[in-house]
Amino acid sequence: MFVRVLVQEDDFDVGDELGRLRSENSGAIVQFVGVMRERNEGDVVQSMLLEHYPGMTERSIEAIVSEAAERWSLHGVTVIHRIGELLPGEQIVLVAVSAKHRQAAFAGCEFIMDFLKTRAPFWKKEQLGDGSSRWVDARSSDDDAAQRWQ
Amino acid sequence: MFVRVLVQEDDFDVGDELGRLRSENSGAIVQFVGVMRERNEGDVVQSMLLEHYPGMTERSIEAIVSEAAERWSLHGVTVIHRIGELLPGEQIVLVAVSAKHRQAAFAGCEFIMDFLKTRAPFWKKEQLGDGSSRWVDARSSDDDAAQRWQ
Amino acid sequence: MIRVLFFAKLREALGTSSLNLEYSGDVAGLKQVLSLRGEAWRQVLAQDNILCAVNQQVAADDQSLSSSDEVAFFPPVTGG
Amino acid sequence: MIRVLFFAKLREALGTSSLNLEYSGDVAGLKQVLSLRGEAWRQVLAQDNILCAVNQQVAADDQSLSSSDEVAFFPPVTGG
Repeated sequence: MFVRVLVQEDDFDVGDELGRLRSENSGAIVQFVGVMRERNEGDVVQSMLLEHYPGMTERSIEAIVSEAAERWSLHGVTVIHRIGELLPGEQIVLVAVSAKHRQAAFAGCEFIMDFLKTRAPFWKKEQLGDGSSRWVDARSSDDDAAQRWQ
Repeated sequence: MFVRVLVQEDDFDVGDELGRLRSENSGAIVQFVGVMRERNEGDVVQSMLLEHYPGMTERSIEAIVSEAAERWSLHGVTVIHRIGELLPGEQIVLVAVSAKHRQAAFAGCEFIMDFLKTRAPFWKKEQLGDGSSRWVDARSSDDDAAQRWQ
Repeated sequence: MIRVLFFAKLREALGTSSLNLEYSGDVAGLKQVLSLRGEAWRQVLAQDNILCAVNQQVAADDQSLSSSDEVAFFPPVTGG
Repeated sequence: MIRVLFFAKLREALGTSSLNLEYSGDVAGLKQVLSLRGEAWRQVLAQDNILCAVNQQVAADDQSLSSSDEVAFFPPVTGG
């Protein structure tokens, strides 16, 4: 099975990543791209700083990927999560999954995203338009999303 | 809302298509890419010929897209379906969906794929390794997948 | 005049992709008229899984047809 | 010696990203020891939503620590 997990400051190219997953055996590829929104909780966000726990981040993502790969017989998984400073409209995260059929690819991709949101040690700090900054709070809706896979 | 529906012989570039959907308002983009598999029903497939009903194809896809866009408040949808001769490993179809949050983008993308499979007038004919050819039969699992959205 | 189209497996079995004919009535009646064209036609149009579209919208057997309608017959779809 | 790391909001509130100390016992006991470092420490470590990882695996309060363990405290995660 193909697994590619990267935590990096650099941007990524979804076309290149799709090319790495494409094969004559995988009928379906599902890609999720998370993008930084300009507004959050009603405020204009000028930039975002993404902090993480080096080492644990990669381990936790790999554990989530393994669980998904086994549960849905995935052929390949790529997870790329950016860190450092990000601007509105920029790509934050990619989760790309290949499988024989589409149901497995969709479920695997959504499962990985739900657990990435609730288990991987990343933290976002927003820089607002008025010069202030704030740490983003965890959302209970993300816990609910992860809960439904139990 | 951004809608882009294409039925074409040419291949497509998922990177370009993602770029068209990205915005500072859409936090989530989900892309499904269907790829031609080399094996089907246990046989090696050398090539596939995709026939469609010009006019009705575009209309039926646009109707599916409208339904999904309204149901999940989607920001943008791109559907590109190839026709003509395709080889194993080649891209067949792209469904790309942008929305504020990921749940809507995932559900919208999966909904559009499920109905594309059961409502859009495309037909696949496989050319096998032994020189024979056969029309692909519709799968009841695809009907079941579409049924669950009712 | 209505225009009748056939696709995929049906087109091949009938050796016909389109034809024009004078007809008024519903879809079921049109199938009966077409079935008189020969054994292949009778067999193909008797299949219970063939689909019909009128003016590019899926239609039932009791839909009535008017002049200049475009009617299409085809097997279950297999795209995506 | 165990190594203790702090991330995000906790790191900022404590003005500390890491420290080393001699300790044996469980995670709950380590929190008590760290709480003695001052009022900010007491308040931060008393929050009931702070998470702990031992050697990069999420751990509960009753997990016992051994020498050379890496212990991290951080708020609920917000990546993705």
